[in-house]
Amino acid sequence: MRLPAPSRIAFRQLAALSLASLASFLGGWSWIEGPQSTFDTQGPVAKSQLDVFYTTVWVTGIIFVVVAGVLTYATLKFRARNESDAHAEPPAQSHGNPFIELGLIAASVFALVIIAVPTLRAIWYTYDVPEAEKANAYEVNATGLQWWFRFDYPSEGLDNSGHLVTGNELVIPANRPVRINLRTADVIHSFWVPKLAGKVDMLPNRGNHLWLQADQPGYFWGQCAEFCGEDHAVMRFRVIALEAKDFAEWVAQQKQPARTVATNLTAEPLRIQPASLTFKRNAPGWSQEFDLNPLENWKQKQFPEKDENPALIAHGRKLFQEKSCISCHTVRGHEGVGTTAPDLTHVGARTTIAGGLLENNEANLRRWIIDPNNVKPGNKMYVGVPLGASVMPGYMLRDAKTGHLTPNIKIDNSEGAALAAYLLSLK
Amino acid sequence: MSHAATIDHHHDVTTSTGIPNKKLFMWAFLASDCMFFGALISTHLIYRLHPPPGSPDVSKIFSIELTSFSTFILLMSSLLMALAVNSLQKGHVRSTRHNLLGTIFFGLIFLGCQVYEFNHFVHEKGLTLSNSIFGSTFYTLTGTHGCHVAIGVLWLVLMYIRSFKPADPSRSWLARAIAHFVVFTITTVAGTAAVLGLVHTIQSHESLSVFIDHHLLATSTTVIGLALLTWFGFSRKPVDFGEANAIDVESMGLYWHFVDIVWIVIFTVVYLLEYL
Amino acid sequence: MSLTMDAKIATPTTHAGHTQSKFHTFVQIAMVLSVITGVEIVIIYLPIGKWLVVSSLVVLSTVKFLLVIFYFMHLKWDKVFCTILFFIGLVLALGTVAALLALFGAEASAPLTSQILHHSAPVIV
Amino acid sequence: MDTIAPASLPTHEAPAAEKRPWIFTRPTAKTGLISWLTTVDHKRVGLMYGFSALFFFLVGGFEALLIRIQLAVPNNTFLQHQTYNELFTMHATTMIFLAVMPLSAAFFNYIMPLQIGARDVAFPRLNGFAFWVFLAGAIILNVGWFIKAGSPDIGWFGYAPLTSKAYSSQFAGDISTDLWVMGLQILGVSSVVGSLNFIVTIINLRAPGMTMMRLPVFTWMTLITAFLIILSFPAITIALVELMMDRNFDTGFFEISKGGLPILWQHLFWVFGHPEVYILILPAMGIISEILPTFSRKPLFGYPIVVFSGACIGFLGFGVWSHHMFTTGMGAVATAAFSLATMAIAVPTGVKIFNWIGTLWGGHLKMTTPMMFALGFIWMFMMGGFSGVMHAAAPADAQQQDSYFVVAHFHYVLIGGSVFALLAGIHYWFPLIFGRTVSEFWGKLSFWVIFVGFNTTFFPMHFLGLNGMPRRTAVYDGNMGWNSPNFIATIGAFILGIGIAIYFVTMVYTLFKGPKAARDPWDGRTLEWALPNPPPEYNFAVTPSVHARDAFWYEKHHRDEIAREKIQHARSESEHGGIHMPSQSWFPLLTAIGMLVGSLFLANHNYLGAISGGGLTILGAYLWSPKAQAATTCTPNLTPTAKTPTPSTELPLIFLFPLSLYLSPSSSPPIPPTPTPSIGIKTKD
Ligand code: HEA
Ligand code: HEA
Ligand code: HEC
Ligand code: CUA
Ligand SMILES: [Cu+2]
Repeated sequence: MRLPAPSRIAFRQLAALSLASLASFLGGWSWIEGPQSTFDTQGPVAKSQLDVFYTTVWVTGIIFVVVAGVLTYATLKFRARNESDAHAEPPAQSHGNPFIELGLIAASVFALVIIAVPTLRAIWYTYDVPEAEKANAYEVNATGLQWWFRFDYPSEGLDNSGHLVTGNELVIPANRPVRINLRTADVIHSFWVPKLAGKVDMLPNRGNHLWLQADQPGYFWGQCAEFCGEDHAVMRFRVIALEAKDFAEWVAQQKQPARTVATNLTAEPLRIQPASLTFKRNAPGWSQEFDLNPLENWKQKQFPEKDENPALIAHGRKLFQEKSCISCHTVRGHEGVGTTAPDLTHVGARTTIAGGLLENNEANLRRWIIDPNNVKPGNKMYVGVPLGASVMPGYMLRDAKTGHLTPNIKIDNSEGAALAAYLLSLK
Repeated sequence: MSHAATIDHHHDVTTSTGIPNKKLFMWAFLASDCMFFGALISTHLIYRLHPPPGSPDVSKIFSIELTSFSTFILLMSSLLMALAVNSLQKGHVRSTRHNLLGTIFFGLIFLGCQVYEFNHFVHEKGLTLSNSIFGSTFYTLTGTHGCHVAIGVLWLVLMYIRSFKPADPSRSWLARAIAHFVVFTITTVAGTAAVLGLVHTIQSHESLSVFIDHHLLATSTTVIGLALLTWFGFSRKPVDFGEANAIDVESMGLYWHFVDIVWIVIFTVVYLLEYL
Repeated sequence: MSLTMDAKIATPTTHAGHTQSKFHTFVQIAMVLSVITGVEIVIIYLPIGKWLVVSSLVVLSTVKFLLVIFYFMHLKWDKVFCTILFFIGLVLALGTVAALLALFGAEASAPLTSQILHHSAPVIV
Repeated sequence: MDTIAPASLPTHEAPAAEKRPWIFTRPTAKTGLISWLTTVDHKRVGLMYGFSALFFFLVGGFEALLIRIQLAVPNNTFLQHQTYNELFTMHATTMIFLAVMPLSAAFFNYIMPLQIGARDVAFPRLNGFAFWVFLAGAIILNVGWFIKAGSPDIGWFGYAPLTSKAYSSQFAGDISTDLWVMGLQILGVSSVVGSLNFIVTIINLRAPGMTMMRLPVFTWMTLITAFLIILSFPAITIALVELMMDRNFDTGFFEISKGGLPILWQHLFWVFGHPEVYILILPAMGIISEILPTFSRKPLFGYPIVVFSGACIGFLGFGVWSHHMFTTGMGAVATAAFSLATMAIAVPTGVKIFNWIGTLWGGHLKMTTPMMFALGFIWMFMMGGFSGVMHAAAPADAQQQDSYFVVAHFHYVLIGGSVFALLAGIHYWFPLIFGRTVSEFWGKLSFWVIFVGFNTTFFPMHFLGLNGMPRRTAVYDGNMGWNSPNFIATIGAFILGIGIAIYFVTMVYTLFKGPKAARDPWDGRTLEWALPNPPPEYNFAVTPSVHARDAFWYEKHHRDEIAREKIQHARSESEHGGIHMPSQSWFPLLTAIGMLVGSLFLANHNYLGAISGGGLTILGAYLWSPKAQAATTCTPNLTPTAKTPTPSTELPLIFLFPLSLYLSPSSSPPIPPTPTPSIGIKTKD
């Protein structure tokens, strides 16, 4: 290397430049800090799981450095440097060394013991609510359905009958262990809120459970983590943890029957301007504004919208019956009676619809109600919910023999707007 | 006439271990079959451990007499199988054939019992493949075992026919072998029908003429078939079957005995434990 | 190559020790097997402790099992390797069955719908 | 080597041919399509396995690329959910059952008998049968792409009850899941039959002096893999039988409404599934254990313990299956037990890694392409193994299970492990099998592109998983922090694809145009290198006798002793009638066709058709069995200038079905004289 050739310099600059841009590219979106990060733990269960993970990373990392170091050294040191070297006399034909081998086995066992001890401790800790806290634990049931979650609160009885039921958004008290009974109505699903706890599956004919605790109030992303058919990818949900006081308020509000917006029913329903909604399938269902402060946004949702249109809402309520939405959905206090679909009594107070896929706003609701299949292909509202041997028809009727679909419910743009207004009013 | 019993049946010099290839193959296969039945039996036991609501009362369904009888039959067939191998290892082709026939006979009886049992359970006890999990696991487990027995019987029959292959290579024997096999099958089917008919006739106290009326075809086919089989069996020509084939019969025997020991396990685990 | 129909053994072979008596051995084994089967059937009706019945059933069927494989299937006279080969499969299968039953016997595995069979409990132990 | 004068061998006549009706005349074609369809030669069967496996590897890779395109950006609409689900199901099924397993089987078939000094496997027809059955299974699995029902879309482990009629059949004729069930079932038959054959071959057909503790490590791993196959496949066979019963006969094994327990499927599947992953890696480890000593030019470090650790991995592999089920709520005790058992497997696996490094230590490493792949294997497999240990810690796994962390783990062990080793093996044995030398430049280039592409694809997936991205999701939202790793992974996949393309283009070019390879080009240590390349039909003109672990290395260093021995062997062998080779047969193919027809009908719930397919199978098996003992005798060509038709020159004809009938007789050019072995053999007495 006599003089630094220009090309070499250019190469160095290029390398430096590309490294820098790579770093900014990678660093710009942190790789471990998403809404479902398992590193950003928000509760003791996730935390203890992360601790075990770090132990494994450290132990295997150190072994890796040592073994890879020796491997690199051996490769470099003993490699034939040129052709004649490659054909030289073969080296000594040695066959092994039992002491080295036994020593390495012992070392491996030792390394595994270091991993095993915290592992065992965490297995028992994460399995169930610690004895001392059992009495304090809050119990809810979570049921997986293709492709949404139903949550019910066995301890929050309702006046007339049954207990509180919601869908896709699980509201829990913060700072208190929550024991979740996991059930499924059809195939296997899995309940996973990475920031709060690792997943546990919802298996048919089996009573699983999981416990978690949110150390602070917060808004958490969760997702079904077991392949459950066509829409597994978009079977999502949220967990909202609230201060004890807020939680009690929320429960009280939820126990109320659906809210009715007073109107003069004889008045003509307003003419609705059918906004043209061109749907790009699977366009993002979220907005950046929402993400900035999700918990605050959730709280806003609990109050009625400012620009409510009572006539439109009443029209929507009528359509809700006429279009047979009621056969699957329940709006407690209003008309619905169905139990095979998410309870809509307070759907307006939720931040998401369609299994956590879309942000709950007028445009998205309309989009979903008019053309659910375009939002979530193959969903059961569109093709109907299986009920034992028969099927509760949805937007389409399916021919059992050929699988052919014929339309059953049709919602046009203005009907969609009315239904959306009605559902949004259900706070 | 060559000297018989000159082959060392426990050491084959052409292989590295001295174990004949076919025997080794069969033992490895049986090791695999252990896992096969292990998985089936596990399934059955797991559902016995956790019977879903509405499971039938099993001890009311089973009939210990019949099962004990078929267990005994299978054990005897195993004995004959062992004797068949033993004879052939000594070069006694004819007694090998007799033992093979006996094994086939007992195997068929076992299968008959199973068919009867299934039939009885379905029609009298209302236990079907699909109306309870117990039905599913029970029929699948015992049915799979039955399939093994049926395959064994088929193999035995083919081996029996194989024992008539003429030593003279210029004589084509394939057509004869196929004919032999067809006659064997038809005779078996007809014979079963005839015997069932006879049993039915006796049970319903009808006269023999009624039996002949109804089952003339089956009976006469059986008689003709038996005659033909005897004729097939009376070949005095030298055959290309002898001590050297002992290994073929022995590997077949290993399979047959394995089917027997699987039944020993099923008998205890599936049947007897239900009576506790 | 034996082309004979019914050659009687003339020459005792080098390993003749057992060939002579095998016929009787086999018949005796078959008798023992039948007797054990009979005993098994009687045992289940005896008014003794359940665990005793179960363990004797297990022992008796194991004996039957071993008799068949060692005598009828010639393991006694064959190369040990055959025994090893078969036992690899057998042991793994037994281990798997035992592990599965233990797993399903555990409390965490009780199905929601189960009506646990009280009398099959000893099976898992 | 084969320098014995032909005169020293007495000649003998072939025995009088048996008279038989014309349909039963034995096919005798040595070239052309018929010779391939009726072949029982382990080398040809091996080649057919290899070529089909590589074809399916490309298909599986193509499916992977479609997956990666879909995931390149959030909320992509390139694929529909349903299609995506079909793709990952078929990608995994194809890669595991139709690419990696049969590619291993190709090496078992081709190399293993050569390594133990055998002329063929113990049951040559069964071997041909295993291949045709494999092909039948592959066809059944892939039929779905061409019918209305579509391909299976249930994930490669097909968890019940998603596979039940209620959830996987959109309409009456939706047989996609049935095809999956029957396809796997048939592949199971193929694998078990093939493995039984290998077990008998290795145990019984070793050349004199080839004791078990002298077996080449690849042969050892073949043996252990074969055991794993025969002992683990029954579990999935039963699971599939039960599923088939549920779907076809309304039984209730996994039927929830009847009280069935879907968790049982998981247990039965993983009782098979975990040994299966070792079925995928042990042959790879065997290949690595051949390549490293050859190019380090010294024996494998700690041979006995490497062999023993392989057996140990195989055995322990049967006791850890529930580590795939840590999230199913098994209870703390069971979770803990399986967690510890799984960790224990790291010990024997580590032993292998350490011994490979020990083999390098003090050697003279020749950095050839196979060696690069082998070293790459150690690195990548180690990383995959470490993420495996992270899974084994059950509480940590609660966050990792069914996330992209698992996807990263298993691609590191499957590609960085199995695939790297298989690519190394192809390159390593190419001169032997096809008699041509692969370019080192293009080989090394492909290695580096593959290596870089592979890590670019799969390393980011660790972060995706830990950042909460679940697997098997066709779409993801853009606000989750998963965008850039996914994008990088997609770019990586294409780099990887280019690398693989370079690799295979090089191979195809070499197959036709590559320079002729010298005999024993790598200075090999095991018996297969004693053969001319490509090896003649009967492999060894004279059965070798073995005196040491690296048999051929020993031969090369004790020439006189071996030459004397060979003459002796040749004489005694020809006194016993020369070389007996099994004769070709149509019946393995016929039997396999029967199974294909039967299972297609069964998948269609057409029982009459199924029974007739079964009948065809039985007929095929029956017709084939009386001929099993038959054999043809052939006289070895002991002069090095022999004109042996070689597989390499006519194999491509298989793809030109009708043409080949006309072309084949003249299509095998004479093989030029094999040069005397040269490189690196030091005669030292
Ligand atoms: C070639 C295939 C292969 C191999 C070899 C392995 C090897 C291992 N695997 Fe992997 N695994 C798969 C293929 C494979 N796996 C597949 C396909 C899946 C997913 C299936 C699916 O869900 O689709 C899976 C999933 C999987 C899971 C389930 C994850 C989940 O779904 O939650 C687990 C859990 O324990 C696991 C563990 C291990 C372990 C501990 C090893 C060990 O054998 C690794 C041992 C190796 C080392 C540890 C490295 C070298 C050792 C040393 C240098 C010694 C010193 C080291 C220590 C002491 C730590 N694997
Ligand atoms: C041996 C097994 C094996 C191999 C080799 C591979 C190879 C690859 N795999 Fe695969 N993979 C699995 C086994 C394997 N995989 C399994 C078991 C699963 C789990 C499935 C499930 O969840 O059920 C899985 C799942 C899986 C996923 C997750 C899907 C999901 O969960 O949603 C992804 C995503 O990136 C992926 C990617 C890849 C890529 C990019 C390769 C690349 O290495 C591929 C490289 C090869 C090529 C790129 C081919 C080159 C060919 C050409 C360039 C020509 C092509 C043209 C024509 C055919 C005309 N795989
Ligand atoms: C066949 C039964 C059925 C009918 C009829 C039906 N739905 Fe639904 N609905 C569902 C199911 C199932 C879901 C959950 C879909 C999913 O997320 O995968 C759902 C979801 C919804 C949601 C989102 C709820 C949430 O919390 O995520 C809204 C809003 C809704 N439906 C409104 C309607 C309206 C308005 C109508 C009438 C025009 C209607 N549905 C008719 C079954 C039905
Ligand atoms: Cu529910 Cu995935
Ligand atoms: Cu595993």
